[in-house]
Amino acid sequence: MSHVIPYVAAIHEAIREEMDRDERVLYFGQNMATSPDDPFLQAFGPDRVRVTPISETAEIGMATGAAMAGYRPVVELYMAEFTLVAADQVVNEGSRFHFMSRGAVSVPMVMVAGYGFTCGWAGQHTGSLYGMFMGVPGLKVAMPSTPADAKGLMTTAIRDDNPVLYFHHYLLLLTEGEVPDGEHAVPFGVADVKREGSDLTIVATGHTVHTALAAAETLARRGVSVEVIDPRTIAPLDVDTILASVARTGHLVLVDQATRHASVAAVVAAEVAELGFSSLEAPISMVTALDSSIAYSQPVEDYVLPDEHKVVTAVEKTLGLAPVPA
Amino acid sequence: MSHVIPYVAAIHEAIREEMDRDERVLYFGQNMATSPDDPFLQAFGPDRVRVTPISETAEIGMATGAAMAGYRPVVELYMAEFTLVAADQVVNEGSRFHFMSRGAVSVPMVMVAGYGFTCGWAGQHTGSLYGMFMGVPGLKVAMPSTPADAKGLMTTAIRDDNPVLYFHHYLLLLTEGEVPDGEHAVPFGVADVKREGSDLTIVATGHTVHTALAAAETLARRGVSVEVIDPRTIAPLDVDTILASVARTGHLVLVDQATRHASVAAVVAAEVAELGFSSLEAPISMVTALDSSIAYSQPVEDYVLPDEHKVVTAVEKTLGLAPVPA
Amino acid sequence: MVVGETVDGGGRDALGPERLVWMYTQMYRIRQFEERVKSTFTEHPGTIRGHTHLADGAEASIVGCIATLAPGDQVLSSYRCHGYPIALGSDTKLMMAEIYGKATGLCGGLGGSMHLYDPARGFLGGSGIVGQHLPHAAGAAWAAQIRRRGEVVVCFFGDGASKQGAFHESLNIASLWKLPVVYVMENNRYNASTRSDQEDANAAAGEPLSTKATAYSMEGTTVDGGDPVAVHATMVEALARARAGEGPTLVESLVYRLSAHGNLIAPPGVPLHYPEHEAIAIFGNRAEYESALRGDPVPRFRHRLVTDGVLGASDADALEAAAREEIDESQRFALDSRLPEPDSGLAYVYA
Amino acid sequence: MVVGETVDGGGRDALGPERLVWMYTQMYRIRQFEERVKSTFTEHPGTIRGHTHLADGAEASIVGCIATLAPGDQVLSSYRCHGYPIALGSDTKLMMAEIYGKATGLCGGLGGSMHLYDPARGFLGGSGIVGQHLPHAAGAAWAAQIRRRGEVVVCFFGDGASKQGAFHESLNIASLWKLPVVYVMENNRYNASTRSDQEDANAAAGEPLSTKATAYSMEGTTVDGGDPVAVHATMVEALARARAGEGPTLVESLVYRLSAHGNLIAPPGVPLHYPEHEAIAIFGNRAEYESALRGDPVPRFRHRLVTDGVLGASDADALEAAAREEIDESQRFALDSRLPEPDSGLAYVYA
Ligand SMILES: Cc1ncc(C[n+]2csc(CCOP(=O)(O)OP(=O)(O)O)c2C)c(N)n1
Ligand SMILES: Cc1ncc(C[n+]2csc(CCOP(=O)(O)OP(=O)(O)O)c2C)c(N)n1
Ligand SMILES: [Mg+2]
Ligand SMILES: [Mg+2]
Repeated sequence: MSHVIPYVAAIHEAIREEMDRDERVLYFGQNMATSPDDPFLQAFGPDRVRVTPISETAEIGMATGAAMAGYRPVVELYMAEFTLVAADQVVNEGSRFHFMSRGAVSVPMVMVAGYGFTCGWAGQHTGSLYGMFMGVPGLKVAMPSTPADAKGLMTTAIRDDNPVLYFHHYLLLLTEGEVPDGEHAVPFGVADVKREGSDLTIVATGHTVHTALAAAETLARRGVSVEVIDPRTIAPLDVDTILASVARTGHLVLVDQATRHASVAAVVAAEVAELGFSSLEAPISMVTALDSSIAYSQPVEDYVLPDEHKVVTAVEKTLGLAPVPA
Repeated sequence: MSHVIPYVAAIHEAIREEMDRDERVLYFGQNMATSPDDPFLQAFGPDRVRVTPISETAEIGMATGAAMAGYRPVVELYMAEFTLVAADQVVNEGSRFHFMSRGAVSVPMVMVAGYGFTCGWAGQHTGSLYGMFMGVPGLKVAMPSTPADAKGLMTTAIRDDNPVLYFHHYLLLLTEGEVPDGEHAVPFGVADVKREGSDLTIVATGHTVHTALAAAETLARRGVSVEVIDPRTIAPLDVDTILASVARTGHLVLVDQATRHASVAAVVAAEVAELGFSSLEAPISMVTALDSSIAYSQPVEDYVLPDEHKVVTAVEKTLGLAPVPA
Repeated sequence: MVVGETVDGGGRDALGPERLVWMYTQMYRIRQFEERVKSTFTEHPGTIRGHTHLADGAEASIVGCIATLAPGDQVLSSYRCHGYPIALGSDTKLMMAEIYGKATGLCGGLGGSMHLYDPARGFLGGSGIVGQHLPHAAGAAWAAQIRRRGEVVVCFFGDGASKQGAFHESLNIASLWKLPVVYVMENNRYNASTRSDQEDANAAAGEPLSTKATAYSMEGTTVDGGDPVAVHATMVEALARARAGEGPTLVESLVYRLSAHGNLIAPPGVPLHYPEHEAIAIFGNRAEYESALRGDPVPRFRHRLVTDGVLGASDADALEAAAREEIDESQRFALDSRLPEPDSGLAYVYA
Repeated sequence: MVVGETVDGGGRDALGPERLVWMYTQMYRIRQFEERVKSTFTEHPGTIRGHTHLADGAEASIVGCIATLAPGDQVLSSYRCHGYPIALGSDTKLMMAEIYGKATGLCGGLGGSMHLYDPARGFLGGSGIVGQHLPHAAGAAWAAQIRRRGEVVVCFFGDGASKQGAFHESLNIASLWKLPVVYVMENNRYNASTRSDQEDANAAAGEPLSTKATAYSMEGTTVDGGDPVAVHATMVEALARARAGEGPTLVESLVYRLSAHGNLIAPPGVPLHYPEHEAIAIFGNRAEYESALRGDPVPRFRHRLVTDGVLGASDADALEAAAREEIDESQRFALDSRLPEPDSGLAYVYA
């Protein structure tokens, strides 16, 4: 059985259920639980649910410290960029401690942040920064594209014994979808085939999964069968599922909201160029954001972002199809 | 004519010459110029040369502000990791301002940091983090591998009208090399072919350029001709020179001190998998650090890093050669 | 064009009747502008995107500060940045066009509400990441110190921003280096929907936030930000200290924002608008909000000028009408302007 | 094993003769350990890699603090982290082996000198990035607050670290939330080769660095870190306040490090060693250094205990000899141990 809820509600459902299940789970961050009738505060009390000042370094660092001392904190950071003022705490503290202590300490914590709010938030709030964090040993990175994955990946993130960066997508917050009833945990490092197909593989993350699915639908009407894979976690990255798909389709298009050289697309392309080279019948094609900050004004914002048309064009080119006139 | 100096002296030579040439150039950072007989302080005085507290956010931010107000600051940051406590200032402030202001302001500044100090500095000081910064629009990233490039890239960095992250390599500091006399500027976005070859192309950066050259030398003795390319700046990245080389050799090995998914190697592999696919006669091979923090103890440190043997093995595999018994 | 060349604060002049009327005019213009931005959400839905933050309630503080500036001085602020450039003389047509995302905007539609720039008038921009512009101000002040022309940098930020590490690092260096900078904390008692006493140890202990200056062996003072003359007097002292090389000041200016933190945050499709102020929406404290409304600094200052005989009621009406007309015109200009070319950003990624 | 279960500070006991001798013993052990680390550079070149930082000169402060702790309490520190675990009861054999990069080391050679961990004894580790462990301490203190067992976290850091934003953010929250944490700033007057007055606005103004506590409406105090009894008394008060839920304290402990900041920094091939102290090497101020040497807290405390009749001279000699033997043995253990297996790190990347 399942229920239909928005992506944002799915995130909260997982946090709430894990807090119910395990009293070591803490939840805190800015501009939350400021009024006594906040539902989390009411359910779990001020020991476990707290509002913080605008102090990301302290917030993430405190999650690290509380984790070392036996708790399982979830720190709400809002926009992905806000992690940048505390990037050392994200990549160079908690993620190293288990290693440096040869396992004497561990740091189970979840950092929740949203990204890619491309609807007029302009240069400093719209970034797709996940690529920066995907190659950090000791750190895991989840990027759900559906309400079900949003819930299931959060559940797993909270139960994981390592620091996890959980990136939700701002444009997906209100998207509704089915979420399985009861306990729902999506394993890390297991990609999901969001649509099966035989002619070409698309790998996409977050919001661009939907762009890819739309393109696949359009192409299906022309008889082109596209498989769409969502890695769901980019660290660990499920390369095997991608390789297996490319082994069947022989063609790969990557879609990514990040700029080309900051993208998951580039990393996937590299893996396939090394491990799946013999399967490839055509060049890999990357549909990413253009190398630009994101502008405030809509036409300029749109111009640099991947969209369905760009994906369709890339698929046509990769398969050597004649473009359909617009 | 040229002179032979260590890499670190080449960096300072460039800063000194640019400060001589242009009085808007400032130089500051931690633990420098603390005593009155510091040579920079003596040459340029306390207006332009200053020691700062351990405040990277303020240091980089002040460079940004001074740049917007008409100066050309060079901020000395020591280890690359120290930029992490101020990553917002590196990637989300100065690098956006020219864009967001539609050119009304510009931010000519150089952030100098060293990386990859893999000689017992352990988990938090040995990182190869450059990959994090290579896909940030508005930001340029230089990574010299020789004293000549160290000088020439610093000269160009100071003259550039954008924020530049200048990453020197800690293990190269005392390496001596020829540096052209007089003004010496190395253009950004122009890769250097450090060794010509016809059988296979290696792209490497920083310290691994020397690993690649050593491997090329070893392989040359076996009649294998390897071309070694150093991009010198990873943003902008000179993809054309790499593609041209691969078009001749048909084979590509990438060497990188970073972990696989944080590497320049992955980005280069992706570019070639898209733009140079038809030239490739074999899978691209990446020789990177293993997915681990860097340990303190030497055998564990060595184990995860790329070395000559790993590069030779990758070349052999790529060319389908029988390995030579060790 | 030298940065700050045309700053128009008139700061070297005494605060005679003419300057007082100038101040009221700027306050009124800012308010008109802000109200027009706000009403755009209902009157022209979809025109403004993303997040806007209004200065309504802070006009007295803004103008009291800017009125102390002189050519060559510079200003930096957070994302709540509409008021400063207006007082500095920026063209409200270009500003409104920017907020409407038009090609004719101050930044060609690339910046938007949070990122206005007008360096010729000394406005070095609004940064969207809390606290991160405080070091920029220190850097600009270092430049001013080296130039030795007696120029000063004024940096506006919120009470919430003083909990960011960048605040601490910047104020220490500013004091240590005796930089010509004045840090103006606009304490509006809220960081979005968090009350100061929920996030600030000084506020929780009932102490003013200017106490923080002690940690930097720096001058710190708290002023009624609803009174432009009091703000002006405080700033005159702070600027004199800065210009004389005696170092920075932390000025805590007590204000109250009269709108919510910003417009609703939502993905495309959901109509954006300004919700009720957090005092009401979150804390159910209507009394606090209404008392702030009664203290609204704009009518309060008009009343004072009229009562003191500095400004005749009909002159006040006339200048208000002129301001309204200006903003009408700005809005018309913004509405009529075209959107930028899709590829117009690419030319500005690198200088 | 619960974190901090076996903390051995004996903090609930009064400071009678036995405890005083215990304190001196720990001070002497730490000093012996540090001297042995230092002499390794000349006697066994190449054995120690990377960067080490010694606590010599700070032993009185370290032991005065640790002696106030009780089981369940926790300690965090910077990279200058050899002294705390020794006082907390960690095995010096395992510590020396770690610094020598051996498989038998406290962290199997994965951590090294800057990153010792012994959570069973309450030592949560040394972080190498300046200031970044201050929030970890606040987080651990939040955990202690929730556990409600009266446990306290003590966080050691340097004077230089107080210029990092993390200091500011952590102290504000610690005070606001009344966290059971004591922040002990070991003010050794230098950040590497920078004097405090060159980088700290309080120091430049001639004010104590504990002044910074004011910014957080927090208790702040300065103590002679060369006197373990004075440090102990200050800490007893601070811990009582913390355990009672009355909030954190900033303790500025005035010390002087007797070695250079750390060993020489150089690429492989260049022999590492300890250069002269920066007072001499950079500032040519031999007098300052020699006066600090004369005040060396280890002989100073011995002299006091002997003079006060708390410790007989021959008992002192005996405990010192025992400590030397312990460290001889630790060094032998470390030298004789093997290096770790090359792939031994991979098992610890993820928990
Ligand atoms: C580093 C960072 N963290 C969080 C935010 C989200 N945010 C934007 S404005 C704001 C409130 C700031 O409050 P204050 O400094 O008092 O300024 P005000 O908005 O009241 O003028 C917050 C938390 C941000 N922009 N940057
Ligand atoms: C964020 C950061 N910046 C710079 C450094 C380099 N660094 C290591 S120790 C040190 C000096 C610290 O001084 P202080 O805090 O007084 O501690 P002390 O070494 O004197 O005990 C510096 C600058 C660092 N490790 N981290
Ligand atoms: Mg506020
Ligand atoms: Mg110190």
